[in-house]
Amino acid sequence: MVGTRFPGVLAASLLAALVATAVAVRAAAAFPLLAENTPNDRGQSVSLSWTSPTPPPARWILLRRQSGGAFAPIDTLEGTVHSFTDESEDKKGVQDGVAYQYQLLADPPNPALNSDVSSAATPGPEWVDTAKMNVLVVLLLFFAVLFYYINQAHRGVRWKFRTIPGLIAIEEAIGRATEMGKGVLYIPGVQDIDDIQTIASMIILANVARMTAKYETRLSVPTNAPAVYTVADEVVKSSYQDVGRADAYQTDMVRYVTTEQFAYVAAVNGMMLRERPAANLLLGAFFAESLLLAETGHSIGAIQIAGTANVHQMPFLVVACDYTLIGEEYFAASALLSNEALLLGSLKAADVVKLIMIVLILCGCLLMSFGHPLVAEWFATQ
Amino acid sequence: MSPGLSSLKQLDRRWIFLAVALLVVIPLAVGIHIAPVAPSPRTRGFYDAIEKVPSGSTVLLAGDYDPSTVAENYPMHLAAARHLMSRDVKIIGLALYPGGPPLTDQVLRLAAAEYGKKEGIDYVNLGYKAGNELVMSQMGSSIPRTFPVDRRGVPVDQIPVMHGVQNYANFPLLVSISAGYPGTKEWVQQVVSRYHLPMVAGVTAVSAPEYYPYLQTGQLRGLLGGMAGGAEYEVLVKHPALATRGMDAQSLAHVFIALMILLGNLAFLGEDRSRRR
Amino acid sequence: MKRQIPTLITLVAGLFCLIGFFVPHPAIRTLYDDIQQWVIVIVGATYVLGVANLLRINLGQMSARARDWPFKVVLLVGLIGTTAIGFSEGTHYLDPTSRFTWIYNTFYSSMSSTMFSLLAFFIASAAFRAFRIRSFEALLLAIAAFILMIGRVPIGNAIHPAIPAAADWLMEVPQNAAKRGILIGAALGVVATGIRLILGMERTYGGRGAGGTS
Amino acid sequence: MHVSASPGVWIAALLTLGIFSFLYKDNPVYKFCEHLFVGVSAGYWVVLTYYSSIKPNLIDPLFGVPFAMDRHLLLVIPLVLSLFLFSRFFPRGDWLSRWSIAIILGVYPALRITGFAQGDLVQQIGGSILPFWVPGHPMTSLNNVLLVGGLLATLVFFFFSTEHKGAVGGIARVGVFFLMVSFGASYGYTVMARVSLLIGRVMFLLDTWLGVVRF
Repeated sequence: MVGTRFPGVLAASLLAALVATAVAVRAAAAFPLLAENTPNDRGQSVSLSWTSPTPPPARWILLRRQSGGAFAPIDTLEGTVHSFTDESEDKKGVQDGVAYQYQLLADPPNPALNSDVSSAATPGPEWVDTAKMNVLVVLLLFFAVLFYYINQAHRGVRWKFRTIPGLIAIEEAIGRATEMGKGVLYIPGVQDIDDIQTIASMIILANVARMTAKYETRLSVPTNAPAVYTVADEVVKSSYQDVGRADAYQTDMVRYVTTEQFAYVAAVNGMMLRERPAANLLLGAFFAESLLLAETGHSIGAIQIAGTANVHQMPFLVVACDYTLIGEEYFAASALLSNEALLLGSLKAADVVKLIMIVLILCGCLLMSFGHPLVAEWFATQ
Repeated sequence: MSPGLSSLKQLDRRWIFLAVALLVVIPLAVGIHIAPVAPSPRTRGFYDAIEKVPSGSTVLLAGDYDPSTVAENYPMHLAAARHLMSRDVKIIGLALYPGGPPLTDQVLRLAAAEYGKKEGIDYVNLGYKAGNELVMSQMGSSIPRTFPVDRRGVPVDQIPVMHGVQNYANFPLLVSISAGYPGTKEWVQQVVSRYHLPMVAGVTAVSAPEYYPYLQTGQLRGLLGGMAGGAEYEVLVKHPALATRGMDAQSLAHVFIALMILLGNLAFLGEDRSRRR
Repeated sequence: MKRQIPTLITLVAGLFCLIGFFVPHPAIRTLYDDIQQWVIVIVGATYVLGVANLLRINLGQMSARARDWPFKVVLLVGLIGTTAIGFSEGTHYLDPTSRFTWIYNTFYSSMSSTMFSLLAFFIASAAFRAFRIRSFEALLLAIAAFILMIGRVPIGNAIHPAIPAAADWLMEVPQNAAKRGILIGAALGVVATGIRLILGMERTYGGRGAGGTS
Repeated sequence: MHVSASPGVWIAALLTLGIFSFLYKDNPVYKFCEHLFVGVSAGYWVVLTYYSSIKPNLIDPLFGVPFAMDRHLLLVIPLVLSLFLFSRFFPRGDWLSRWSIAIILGVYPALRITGFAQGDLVQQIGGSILPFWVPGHPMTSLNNVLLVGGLLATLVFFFFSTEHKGAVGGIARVGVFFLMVSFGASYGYTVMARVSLLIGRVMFLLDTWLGVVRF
């Protein structure tokens, strides 16, 4: 209670009177107080909710008792509040497995505004968070489809996928570079080797290296991470061996330039202006430097093909390059080139899930248009 | 094609650099006022969400950016701190970007000086924590365990503003000032979707388009995009400062770049008709 | 033996955290929180490892008088100097008046913000030299770029209030539709890659890098 | 015009101009600034990471507090795994660091899967289910049709199982149009971002350093 001049004992007795009046005046125009075990939590928590009468009192005094015990105040709430969670981190709060009852007393005291005594609520933890059922269902559906198709792919099943214009453009660009007797510059992005886009770039590099080996076209691959250098060098060397042109492979084809973003750009732009490659392939994770690389490449008249999943760099690559692989097209291209069961199975699974989603959204919208928002509600997390 | 246009092709790009420099320096030095700043609905959503926060409650203010985007993020961060403190709302600040803590410090100290707020009682800077989304996820279980001490090394149980703060349930609003990863997207994924905490975000212009889908679903109640968003918010908070002042240079530079696109296409019109996409 | 244990750790930690998301019961959630608290520390250690690596590489290049080695000396002086001053000031390292904060404001803050501001110049020159409108798609891109560039600054509103309105509509409807398609596609990719990583089906080469500004 | 007297501001201004010199051409001054920046930021990271993450979350609870018995003892595990990371520096010990990276490669994807599944799949699909006609609001109805239509067309473009010919090809091309508009919007916003960063630096040079104009 607010620090009154009278000693604490007087305040306590005033409170006792309050409690007594609450119990005595049962039939006053009270309002229901709902108490329930807080759902989807780790236990030791009771949730209270009510619709306070209008006008609500200035404050509420919240009383709690264990079944059979005496009411005792545990908190003072603002009058405007209409819900409260009774929990506390240290062990003094409500305990699991014990039944509790609550009541709201108006402060300043006004028996007409007090609430009913709530039904007994027993706090306890839950094993499953029901609010996240839709996420669980979506995930389980996707995993099921994913592993089904990966399994199919491992058993040798192959599906027909659409041609990816970007891949054809890469072959044409290398062919043109060979005719003009010029080189091919392959930039594998600026992320380290653990980035999924860099791994995909290594797969495409393997195919590009096979082509440059066959056509004896000059290939240079500047990297900006030591780990990417070691992997790329390995990929290019084995590609040249696959095509039986191990002799055409030179150690300076793949080079580690530097890790710092702008120093790497300055060095690669320098290489472009000196070596004047006929084809620039920018495939991997790019950030703010994609603009600078694409601009210099454009200024030397090279055919430029770019691909990245970093969508924020797409605008610069689309306008400056001859062809761009947009987001998922980039990953699909590397999956098709790799011909690996794991990647092809995942690609097919993603397609099937997209088809399900398209149908689902269409049905959901049609139902919504006729006034049945059940699909939207199921997706909205509670 | 007229000779004038073809000679444009050999234009050394350093002339363009010079033009950009002049277009930015002159308006800033002279301070001409081209056009008033008109707040957009998204900015009003950000403002209204903070207006709805009951005074005396505590809000989480995440400053996930570093000096590289200070020009865009710092004005919003400062304006939000001023707005919250002017409404007597307590602030728990943190930064999941390594370069963030000193900026959060400056913002909170500057705003506190203007509104007579004291560190530890009205606001605290929890500083940086490694782990990106992991930190956001763990704050849902226990903030004192994830941040045992604040930026100064003071244990949080000795800091008044941290009393009773256990997890996201204690906050009426999350304000995210963000530049990239980790930032607004991760706060929406790990916190708003999981704990249903109302959230607004002030982000760099580069990342703003990515967050419009979150605005449409209501996962974000308001969004400030880039320096222009910051300027609009400064107008609503009636505290025109850093962002507003840059608007003239911003306008001129944008017009110039739009012209460059047109000119570029005219100059190279005939050139690569042959190489269609 | 050396190969199986890491794969096992990834499998157990990954599946446990995946299940832990759906189970609030303390029997699971307590260990779920413990594991995540541990990884917060380990990720912190990987940053220190990264810098230690940088120190090792540059020391090697400096002693071997590799190309540009004088600049490597500058890098090492900056690295060791900042670290020494920082640790000398203990937990007061970020106080407003500390020497470490002075280094932050004078060197780190100034150069970091200048580095990105270079891009304003390059965007202008690329707008002139590398923004080719040679297809209907590129034309759509250019029109949207114009509306946004002019609509998002006060001058747009001064010319005609319809421009900012068009910019708002363009952002809220067509841009939103496409971005949402990309978001959903990317989400499927992340979930597929994530589960393949946890089950050890994905071939990976190394540790996880830190965050970054796009 | 009252030029700043603080040495810190002068050094910062000279470093700023040093980096701008890259615009003229890559030169030793730029290389000096760039390497200094990489060194200072690495040093900043080490000190910050230690005092903000390693000391408060590992060292203090494990060693500092008078040996708290309960869950803090388990912190031996992250301590050991963190030390394993540094085995990379020893020729033979490299495989130990894979254990530490393995737990990261388990926990992060799990967090990503649930975060993306909830934030970007479930809620975005939920937000895309809109009525095609809202009586009395023709504009909202049109917007809903465009929003859902654009999303479906974009998804069809990212559909790889059928050739883009005929009806599917048409829808995919519409999807590309929507994508191009969103790329144009991103272009406009990126221009705004980069220009703002330059404005920020020029404000520093003009106001804090040269004191040309007090704002």
